[in-house]
Amino acid sequence: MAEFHYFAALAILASTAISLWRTLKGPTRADRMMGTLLVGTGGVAILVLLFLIHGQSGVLDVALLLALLAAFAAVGFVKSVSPDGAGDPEEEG
Amino acid sequence: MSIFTLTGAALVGIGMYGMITSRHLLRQILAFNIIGSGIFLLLGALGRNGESDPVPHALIITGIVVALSATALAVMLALRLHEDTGDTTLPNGHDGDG
Amino acid sequence: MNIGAVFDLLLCLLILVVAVGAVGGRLLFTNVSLFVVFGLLLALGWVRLDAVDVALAEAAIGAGLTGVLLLGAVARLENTGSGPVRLSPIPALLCLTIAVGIGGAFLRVNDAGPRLEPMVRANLGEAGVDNPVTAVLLNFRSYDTLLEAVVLLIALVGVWSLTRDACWRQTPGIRQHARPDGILANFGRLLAPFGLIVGIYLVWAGSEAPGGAFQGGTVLAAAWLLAVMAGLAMPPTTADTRLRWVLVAGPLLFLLAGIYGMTQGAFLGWPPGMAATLILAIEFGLALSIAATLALLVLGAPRRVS
Amino acid sequence: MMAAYASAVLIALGLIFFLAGTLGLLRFPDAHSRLHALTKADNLGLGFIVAGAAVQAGDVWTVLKLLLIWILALIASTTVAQLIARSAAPRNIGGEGGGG
Repeated sequence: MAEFHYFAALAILASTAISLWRTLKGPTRADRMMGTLLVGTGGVAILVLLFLIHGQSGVLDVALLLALLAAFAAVGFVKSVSPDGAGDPEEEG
Repeated sequence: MSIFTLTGAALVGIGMYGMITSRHLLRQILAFNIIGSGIFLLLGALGRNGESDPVPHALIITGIVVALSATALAVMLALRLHEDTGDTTLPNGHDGDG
Repeated sequence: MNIGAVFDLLLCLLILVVAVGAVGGRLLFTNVSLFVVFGLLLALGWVRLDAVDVALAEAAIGAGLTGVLLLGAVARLENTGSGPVRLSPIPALLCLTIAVGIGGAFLRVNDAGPRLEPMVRANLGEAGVDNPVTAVLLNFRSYDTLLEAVVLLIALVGVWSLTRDACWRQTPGIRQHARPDGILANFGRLLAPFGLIVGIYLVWAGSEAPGGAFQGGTVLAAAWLLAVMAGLAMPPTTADTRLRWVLVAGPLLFLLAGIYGMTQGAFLGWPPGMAATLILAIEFGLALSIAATLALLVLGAPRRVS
Repeated sequence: MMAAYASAVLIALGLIFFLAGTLGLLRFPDAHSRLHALTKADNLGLGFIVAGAAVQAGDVWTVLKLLLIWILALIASTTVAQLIARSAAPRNIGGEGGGG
């Protein structure tokens, strides 16, 4: 079973690696962000699989923390695109 | 786990290269952080042939937090320099060479 | 070659590729994006190295707080020319030599040398906590941790000292704003309390499982920053007395506990019966101060929007 | 044994969605359709993998934590997708490089 979990983790890692192409190539900032965000979700999924492999409950805490901090970083990404770097894309002007 | 040792060593090299060749302060800050991460990895992968060793782990956690505070200070210095002079690079060394 | 080793190999390769992109990429925004990915991948690496405590710290700080700090800076530095990074052979050769030298040296000592792990395990019974990393941080090597908490404060003093006179006594950083009741504001309302719970849980768990004041404090900082970024909370001004007490509370409590230890035998030496209580009290005090300090470090010196 | 098979099937489904997400991100023609593909795929992909782990879990606490991880990712990606869609709206599309 561990073999299969490793295989799954490997496949997700490879697929997120490929999605980094979007971060590199763009063309818009939104595309670059999407590439990064997919790596974040992929990282959480890999951690869940590593939890099954290693069997330590702490690994699940890392997954939880990463899910939370990825959301936080995503807000940072979105804000950095606004004109003064502190705004909200929903605001007018 | 020698692969992580090699990765750590390579990260130190990559970070140093970035530090030497890029003039933009923000890239230099990134490079500095990559050197730091490489050193943490060298330390964390050291002598891993049995139980994992809590002493280097504690040191690395301390190091990560200190790296963040140093990064914050460096970023704020760069921002202030940019506000005052409009530059994002340090003045060239051999201008005032004496 | 088993499949676990293949996973580690791909992970390490990716870490290196992302690091190259973070220093060599043409756009600052891409550099910083890749640096966030770099932190995330390193956290996976720490899990593979059986260092879950470190993985927590790296995920929270490397991929979270540092990312937001740098993204804020990118937004302000973006328009400036930065010149393409070119490959220069001499520095490249120099760095390659150094990397090969370090790698070789570390590979030679990897299997040798005394290890401290048996000593930690032998004394864990008297440490007051079951998590060996917390035992090292807050008992066996508590000097380091006390001084580290002070280093954080000094860094904040450094950042604040960059404030212009006209901006002093204002709120740190530039004013964050968001549409009231917009998506971002509601996101903050939902996520910030969640971060608060996870942060407190991590501090609490640190005694027996991976976690502790640094990881928990970082999550608390992120939760508060999220509320600030979503326009829900206003940071206190740099002159706020209550804020200053929060900043020094952790180190002060640590120091007082250390002096109490001195009356019982040694500075920062916890009497075995008291160790668990003292460590838990210090953990919560430190987590509060670390959270406030880290969040203020990310926000930076008070600035006016130009 | 049943649980192990169910888990494997769920994880395999999760994999397919992750791969589909990556494919969409690379192949779709514009930012908005890429965003659409991405959020669907990574939510479901993570959901199936979390479900695959949950059917193997030994205690309620683990299941609860797994569920929490998925809900968190779900809320985050939905919100962030909307915000990114706003920032990718036509008036901001020129935000590449030194512009803006």
